[in-house]
Amino acid sequence: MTRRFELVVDRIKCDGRGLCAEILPERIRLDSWGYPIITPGPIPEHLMGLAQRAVDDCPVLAIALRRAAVERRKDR
Amino acid sequence: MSAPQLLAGPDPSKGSERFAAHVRRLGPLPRGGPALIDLLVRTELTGRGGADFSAGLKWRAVAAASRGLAVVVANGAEGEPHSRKDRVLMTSRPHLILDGALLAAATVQAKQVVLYIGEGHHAALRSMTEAVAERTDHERRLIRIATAPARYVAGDSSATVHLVDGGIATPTTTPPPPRERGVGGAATLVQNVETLAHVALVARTGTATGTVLITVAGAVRSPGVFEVGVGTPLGEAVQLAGGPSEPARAVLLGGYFGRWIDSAGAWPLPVDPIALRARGLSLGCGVIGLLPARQCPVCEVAGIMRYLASESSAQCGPCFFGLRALADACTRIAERGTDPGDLQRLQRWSGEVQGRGACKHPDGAVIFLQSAMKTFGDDFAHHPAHMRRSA
Amino acid sequence: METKDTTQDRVRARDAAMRLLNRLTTGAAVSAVIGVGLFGAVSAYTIPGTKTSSTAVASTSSTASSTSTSTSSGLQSSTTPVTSSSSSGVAVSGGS
Amino acid sequence: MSDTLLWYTTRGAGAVSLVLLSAVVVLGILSVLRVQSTGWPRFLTVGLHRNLSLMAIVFLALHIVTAVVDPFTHLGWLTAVIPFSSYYRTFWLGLGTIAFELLLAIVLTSLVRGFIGQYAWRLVHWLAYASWPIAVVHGAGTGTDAWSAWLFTIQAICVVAVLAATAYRLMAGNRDPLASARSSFQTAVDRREPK
Repeated sequence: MTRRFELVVDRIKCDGRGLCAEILPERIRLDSWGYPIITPGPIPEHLMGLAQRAVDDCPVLAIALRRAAVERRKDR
Repeated sequence: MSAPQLLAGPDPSKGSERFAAHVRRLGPLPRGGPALIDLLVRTELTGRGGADFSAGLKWRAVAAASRGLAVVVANGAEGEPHSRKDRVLMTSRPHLILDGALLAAATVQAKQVVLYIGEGHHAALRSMTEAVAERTDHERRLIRIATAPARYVAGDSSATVHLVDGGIATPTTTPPPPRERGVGGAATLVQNVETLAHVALVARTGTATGTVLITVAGAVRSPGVFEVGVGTPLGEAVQLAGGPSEPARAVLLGGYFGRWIDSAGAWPLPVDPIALRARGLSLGCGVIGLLPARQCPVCEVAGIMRYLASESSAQCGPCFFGLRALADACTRIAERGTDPGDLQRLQRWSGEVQGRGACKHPDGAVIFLQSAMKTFGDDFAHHPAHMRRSA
Repeated sequence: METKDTTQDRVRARDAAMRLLNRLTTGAAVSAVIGVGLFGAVSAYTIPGTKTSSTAVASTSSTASSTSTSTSSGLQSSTTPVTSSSSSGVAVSGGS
Repeated sequence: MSDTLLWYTTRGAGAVSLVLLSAVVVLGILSVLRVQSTGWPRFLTVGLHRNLSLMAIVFLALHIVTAVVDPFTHLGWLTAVIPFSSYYRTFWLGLGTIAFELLLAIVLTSLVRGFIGQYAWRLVHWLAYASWPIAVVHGAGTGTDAWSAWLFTIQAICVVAVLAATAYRLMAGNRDPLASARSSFQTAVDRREPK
């Protein structure tokens, strides 16, 4: 079993800078007001580098990679 | 219909029951402990604040994380505009609530009990303060009162923790939920005051109370708070309030985070938190609001959406901007008439807002709006331009 | 507005910007290295000042290797303004 | 290696570092202002800000090492660590040491931002507004040729660029679209004792 990760956004910290959606458009798009919408589910292996970059580049540390927990799916 | 339990005894409108009378009527408080948690799980008591979460499971989680440091918050913020039941309970049966809170404290091994009461609820505040003064030294040392700002989100469990901890009643990011990490970092049991009152009775009798408190509001002859048996048909509950004062168009069940039901379909529904959940509905905080047939549902919905938008704590962008955009679109339809573009935007924005706040405020507002658009589909599709005056 | 852009458009824009970032960074690094030589040479050209005496002292005491001897001698000649322009060329190649 | 080469390298690396640091400050301000256009996404500003700051550290290292190794000034390694400890141009070199240490704090905290948290990181990052002017003054005071036309021009361009960016930032105000609504709501539900 490989470790799977998913992206989670801290909605209060997020102030809609939009870097994450620019860096990882494959999994993140912006809503009508500029705040990120994350495609649910684990990040595929080939996108992990960019996902990590999106996390590192967030100016307000509002997005993080968390170990994907299948049983914790209900709280997004 | 089963007899009243919480409001049994002296007339609730005659003020709060004193401690001596309370003990004489119900007997001493049994001890809390793990057995009580099992009892709560068995009797399927659910939280009466609106989320319908199992009380027993919540207590179990807090007890497991407590290590003797947990905090119990009795939530009497009651920020829901039409709800009155928490206030009625606090002003008439304060010792029932204190019993439940103290049982919770003993069961989850808490070091503190906080009574969290809306700062505008003066009678409730006075009643609870007096009730605490009647208790033993030990109990008084355990209990403190905190007042909640009169805002909609102040009753959110993370907001109660934030106020008790940091003095500001805004919701905070979850997870972790308060039951894992709340006041001062300790596991915190945030429980609605009505739920705690039920616990006080369940612990004494060993059986479910089988009742819920409801607030019947809107187009009824004598609106107010009533205690009804679980499973009572909604139509019968409305009769307790004197029945509809004029023909009703629809019922809003569960307050502003609730759902609209066409009145014809509403009357047979059982007032039962679990049964309603199974139908995709929710009793929520127990508000049953009747919309009269002569009133325009679209304008009503637009007004409530504006209120909910203004009650966003402006912490999460999708909630603040999304609810504003939704409220504005509703208001445009209400004032200038239906525009297909606005209807489409309502659908798209609802999807973009849902699930994207730190608390459930945006979700509740979207649930409300979507049920309105379903129940009043024709009204939204063919709304004339008639609400020129802006409210 | 934004919704018109497909994911693929945005992926392409991202990749182009990433390439631009790499090019700009590399460009900055190369310019910075050249800049060290250039500014060093310019300062050598403009103000020999008090350094004339110190170079004489240093050249006797320094443990210069055979390869750098030629460099240092080339620079030492820069104490006279006329040859400083050629010495800057040495400094650049030495720096990069 | 000749000390003369060292001496010129020190100055060359110093001037380059100033240019890099100024660019880093300007880019940092532009990123706060959310500057973007088609072909210039916001992450480009942030990425360049980070890359150039790391590059500036490298050239500052070159600047410091060549200065310390230079036998003429007899600086010694302690000078690079303890401000105002050198006999040679005590004050101006001391400023350089301070500027570098502040910068080191800014860069190191940025590398571990995830661990120390946003609040602490931001607090330290404000030091950029101290580090950069100190570095400029250090350059103006230490460089023997500070007021030669060349170096003066470089310094002037840097100062103008950073001042312009700073002024722009001050005028633009807070670019978080939620800021004012958030603070007014928080005021409404703030029940802290001292008020």
